[in-house]
Amino acid sequence: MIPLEHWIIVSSCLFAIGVAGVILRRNALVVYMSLEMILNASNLALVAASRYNGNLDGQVFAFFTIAVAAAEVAVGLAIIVALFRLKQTVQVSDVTTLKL
Amino acid sequence: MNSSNILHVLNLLTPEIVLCGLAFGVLLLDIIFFRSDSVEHRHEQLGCSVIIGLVMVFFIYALQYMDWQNTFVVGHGAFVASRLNTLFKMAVVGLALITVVIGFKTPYSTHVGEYYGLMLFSVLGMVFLISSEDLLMIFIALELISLTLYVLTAFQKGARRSVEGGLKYFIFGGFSAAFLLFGLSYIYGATGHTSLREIAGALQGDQLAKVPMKMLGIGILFTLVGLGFKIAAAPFHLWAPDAYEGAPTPVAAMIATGSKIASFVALTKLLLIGLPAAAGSALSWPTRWHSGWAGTVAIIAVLSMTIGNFAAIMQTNVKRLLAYSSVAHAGYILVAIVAIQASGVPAPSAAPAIYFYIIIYALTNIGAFGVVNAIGSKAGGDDFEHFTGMARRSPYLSLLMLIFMLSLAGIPPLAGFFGKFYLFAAAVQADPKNLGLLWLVAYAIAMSAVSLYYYLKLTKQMYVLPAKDPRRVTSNPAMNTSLGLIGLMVLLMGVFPNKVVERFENLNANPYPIWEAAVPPPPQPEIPVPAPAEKPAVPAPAAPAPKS
Amino acid sequence: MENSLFYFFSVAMLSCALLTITCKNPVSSVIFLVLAFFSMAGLFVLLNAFFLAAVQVLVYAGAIMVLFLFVIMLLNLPAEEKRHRGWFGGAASIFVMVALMLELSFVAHHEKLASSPASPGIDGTTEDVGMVLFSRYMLPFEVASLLLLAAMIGVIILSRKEKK
Amino acid sequence: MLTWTIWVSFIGAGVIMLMKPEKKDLIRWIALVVASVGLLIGLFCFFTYDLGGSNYQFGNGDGVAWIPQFGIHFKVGVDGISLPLVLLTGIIAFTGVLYSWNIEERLNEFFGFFFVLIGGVYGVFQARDLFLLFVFYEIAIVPKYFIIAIWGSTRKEYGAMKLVLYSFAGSALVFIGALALYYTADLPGGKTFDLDALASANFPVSFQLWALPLVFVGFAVLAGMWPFHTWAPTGHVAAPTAASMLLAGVVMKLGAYGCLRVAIMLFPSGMTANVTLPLWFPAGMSGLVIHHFWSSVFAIIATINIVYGAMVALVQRDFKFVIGYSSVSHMGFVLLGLATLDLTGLKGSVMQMFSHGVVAGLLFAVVGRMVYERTHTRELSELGGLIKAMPFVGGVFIIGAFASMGLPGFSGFFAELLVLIGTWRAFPWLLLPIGIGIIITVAYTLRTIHKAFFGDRRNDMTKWDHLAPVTIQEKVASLMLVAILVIVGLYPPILLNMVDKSSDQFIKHHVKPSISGNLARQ
Repeated sequence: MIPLEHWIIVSSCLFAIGVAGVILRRNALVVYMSLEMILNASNLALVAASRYNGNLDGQVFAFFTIAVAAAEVAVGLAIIVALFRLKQTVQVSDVTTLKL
Repeated sequence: MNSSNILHVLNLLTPEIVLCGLAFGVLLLDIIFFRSDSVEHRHEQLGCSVIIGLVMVFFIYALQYMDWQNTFVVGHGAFVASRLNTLFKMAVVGLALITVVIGFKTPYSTHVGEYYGLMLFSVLGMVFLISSEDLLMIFIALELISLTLYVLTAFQKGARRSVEGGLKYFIFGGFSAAFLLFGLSYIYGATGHTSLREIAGALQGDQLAKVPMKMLGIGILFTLVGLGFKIAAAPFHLWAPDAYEGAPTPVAAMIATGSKIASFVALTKLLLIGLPAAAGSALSWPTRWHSGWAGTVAIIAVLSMTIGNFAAIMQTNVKRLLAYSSVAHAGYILVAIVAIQASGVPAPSAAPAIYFYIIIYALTNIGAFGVVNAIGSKAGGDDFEHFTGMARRSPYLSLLMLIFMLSLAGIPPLAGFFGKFYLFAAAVQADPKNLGLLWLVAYAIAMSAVSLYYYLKLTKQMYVLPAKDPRRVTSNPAMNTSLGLIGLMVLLMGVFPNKVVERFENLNANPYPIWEAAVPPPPQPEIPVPAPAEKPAVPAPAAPAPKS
Repeated sequence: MENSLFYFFSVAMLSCALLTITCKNPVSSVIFLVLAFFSMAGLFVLLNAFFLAAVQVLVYAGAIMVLFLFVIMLLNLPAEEKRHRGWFGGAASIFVMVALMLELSFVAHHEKLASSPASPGIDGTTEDVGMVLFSRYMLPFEVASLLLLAAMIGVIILSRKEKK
Repeated sequence: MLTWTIWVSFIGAGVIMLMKPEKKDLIRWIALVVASVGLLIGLFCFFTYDLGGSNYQFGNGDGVAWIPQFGIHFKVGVDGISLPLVLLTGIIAFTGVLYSWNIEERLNEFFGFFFVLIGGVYGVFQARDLFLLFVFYEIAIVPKYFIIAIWGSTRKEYGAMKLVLYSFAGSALVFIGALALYYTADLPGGKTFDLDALASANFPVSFQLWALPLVFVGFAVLAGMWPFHTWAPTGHVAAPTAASMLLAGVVMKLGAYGCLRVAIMLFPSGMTANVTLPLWFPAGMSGLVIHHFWSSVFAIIATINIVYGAMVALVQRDFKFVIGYSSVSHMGFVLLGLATLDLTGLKGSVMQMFSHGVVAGLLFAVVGRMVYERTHTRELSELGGLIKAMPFVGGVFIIGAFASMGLPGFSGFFAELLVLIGTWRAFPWLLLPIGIGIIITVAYTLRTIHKAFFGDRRNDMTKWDHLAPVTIQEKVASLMLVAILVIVGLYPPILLNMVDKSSDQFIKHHVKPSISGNLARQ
């Protein structure tokens, strides 16, 4: 049997990779993908915890997360499309009208 | 769930259902009847219907508020109907109403129906967030608010600022949501529950030993980061100035007020109901500092007050100024959140003080945004230079802005002063014998002395400098009236705060019976939980080192 | 068998994730992410979450990633991305990644976490998940539908071309 | 009834603010009526104060519950210490309106802010609840900014902002102290902000030792205490005449009054307790014990105020700066009197507050209104010979300057004498530097009179030939202030009787019981 610890470690590694992606990449699309990775890391932790806690709450939570992630990605991509129409770029660092 | 049960749940949810129907109605009305009208016309007609609908919802909430003596719990805390929650929902709906009024004559887009529809969906999200005591529901409601606000921020598709503000808001918001979710998954992993009361139960007494505290600590930390983004606390505030500046002003007002109220209520509930056992202590560093969320929140509070106030000094755009000032105000509120559980037992005034302050804060800010919208749309922008000499061009709006700024700075007799006094008094009250939190309160008071500088800088533009453009600036009567009412309320709540305070203290302290699964009060409750409405009955002991 | 599958899927998922964030071409990033999500579905199966595994493949790998590909194609993005961050950004992100991994793994390792699934083991079949979903989580389910609707409206508004 | 001074001012401010700025004369007359109502009520109460009666009069007994959750009451009343200051506020408000008769620009806003400030000041002097006092104190802060920044001169925005930020920072210190003492006070009647109840709380000495300087310094910032005095000269110089009169005449007294009414009344032991400084000494000695630590510290600082203010005033080139620094110097006497914790010193301090309020009002009026508005310069080197062109102004200024020097026959003499006697009893070693300070005061006063009004014969006197004549409003106001100076100077008991009574009560009830040492000898 695989102990819960291993699942959590895998999930945290995926989380760390996602966070690194958000910091590293300037392409908004890849940033989104990294965000998806973080959400998936949480899903994995939820489902594993659900199995080891003996209730289904975590799985249902993960199910909702997937739904939310889908909605979020759609909105994010729409914003990118709108931005691209204006500026012909998807680089986060090109968003310079506003000061950071 | 039997049928009478479902009917009762529907009864509880009436205002939310009406609100939902209103959103659909606005969308359909626009598509079916007004498609061919001019934008202004559609804006007026739909705006009026939204206002009427929101007033209706407001009154349903008011009826519920007067009617209820009990707290009803639906679905293990997914929806908790209590008087306190209803009060906040009234506040949120009222703020939405004002938002619609202040944006009334300034259409930002040709998609009028969708504009109002999304706004109403956002309000729905806030309403559900306020009444949720369940991690899952908190997450979904937060996302509903965020997604609609991302879209609304980028709603002026032709304007670069708007879309870029939207993108920045989205990326930071998405990142924060991911953090929040990761934190929630750890909290669930550590305790095995999603309902806040069940989590609190899992952390009580001898149960505590079974909980992996380090994992819980990580979960709480990441959750705080996620919610910190939502309430724009430093260092998670970077999106706020851009989103405020880029978004259409009514949307910025909504981000700054309604969504703030809802997020603060959620944060307070999460920490107060779900995790009081993991509070630790932030008293008199370093001797009485125990690790727990109290210490983390204290650090976030200090950072927010410092960064918010000092960055605000440098701003030359009114909306950015308001954004940084809201960062600072989040810091003040967090001071009281630290105090909630500072010495192991709940400070009696802390939660009411937080509630009072966020209401005051939201009211003042929506007023300020209203003035910014009224002046900005006529003067051509919302930089400081557009406000120069406004006292001559528009004495009424300038006077209101003066009131709002001084209230934010905490000058009596305006509401902001008493709000701050209440917050800080509550924080000191957490450990009255040793004045353990006085260090934090003293810092907050010092920072609020700094804040007067930039609020006065803005009013200087309006009152002291001469106008370059002598033409008068006027706004429509509806806007004038509603802004005037807000100004009056800010004044009255500062001069006579006792009634409001009394109400909050009662709502917070009086343990209304809680009825699981929503049964009408007289018959037997299914699972009566012996806890008071807003805090656990048994003061949980301070947790030993919940996180590394 | 179970152990080796776990390690296989985990390693596959993590390496695909790493490749996703390091690839210069967004299209290959998407492909690697799809692979990562497939491995994730495998992990879900190992956790007896059959329904979720299916949803993961259908929604994530099927819908969301296609949406990504679609947008990339629509915008006709260039393959090469300018690296504005330079070595400092790279070092910072690697540092953050390693620190997070170590910290979180350290915490997980030092907790006395369950070594085997709770008994009776629960199965995430469609029926079981459905039962919980439509009783206890009824209301969140309804709110989620509102969320999807709102997102849909927003997406239509934002991405459609305006008539001038 | 005295409370009406507050309400009339606030209502007046609202009414004037809402009027059309074009109706200038109407606004002026309404402002004069509002100010004179305050003055008349003050005068009436002043002359009907019952010397044999209870200490606090014209109040509302135990007050009305305002925010009962925090034990906050609307509790007002005046004793023989605050009543003269209420009267002083009325006098300065009334003459301030008269001296502002020539303001043309945004008149409604000017008097609006002016009366908000006045109302706040009245409130502070009458409040008997710490929270209420603090509220009024802060209400008085913000209008100053606008009055100075809009209608002022010479670096007005800088001066205004500096003034407001200093006062606000001071009030922040008070705020911290107030919260701390509120929760530390262990009273049988529960938590309260009632000053009389708090005064009986017997705070632990260790608490008093750090809370006292917090609150005292917080208030003393507004009293111009060195080294936090720098707002005062710049603020006074930048302010329009009525505002500098108010600032020097009344607002600085707010700070001193706060020190007395809050800091000393609540924390007397903090003033007198001994402090052991942990200095390094040869074996056998634990540290340096300083008796009456904070009392001595504040007395020394007050002496610095007196000497430093006078020295800086001596070298100023700007007429208004001279008066500004002389205010700092004279406020030193007020603080010194407070720091002695001696009955005579306390009486002198209160007398000095009143007397300096009138004197400073008069001098700023002469410099800001009567001289500067006509000559458009304040450089002492460019003035000179004004006595010929404006004999009335010169005469008034000379009388005011003599009063400020402390010549017998004027109110300042008696006040400073009392402070000096108090100091002789408490800190005799301070008399030498104070004596030097008084000599410098004489020097700079004479120098200023000479340079501005007599001056160098070589100067071209003809440039003053076409100055506008002194208006009737200016004459009335100046004569009124001069009359007060002389009356109080020739017949001090008119003021001293009530001051004496209440100071005696103050020492007896608040200071003496908690003093172990022998500082308070009466």
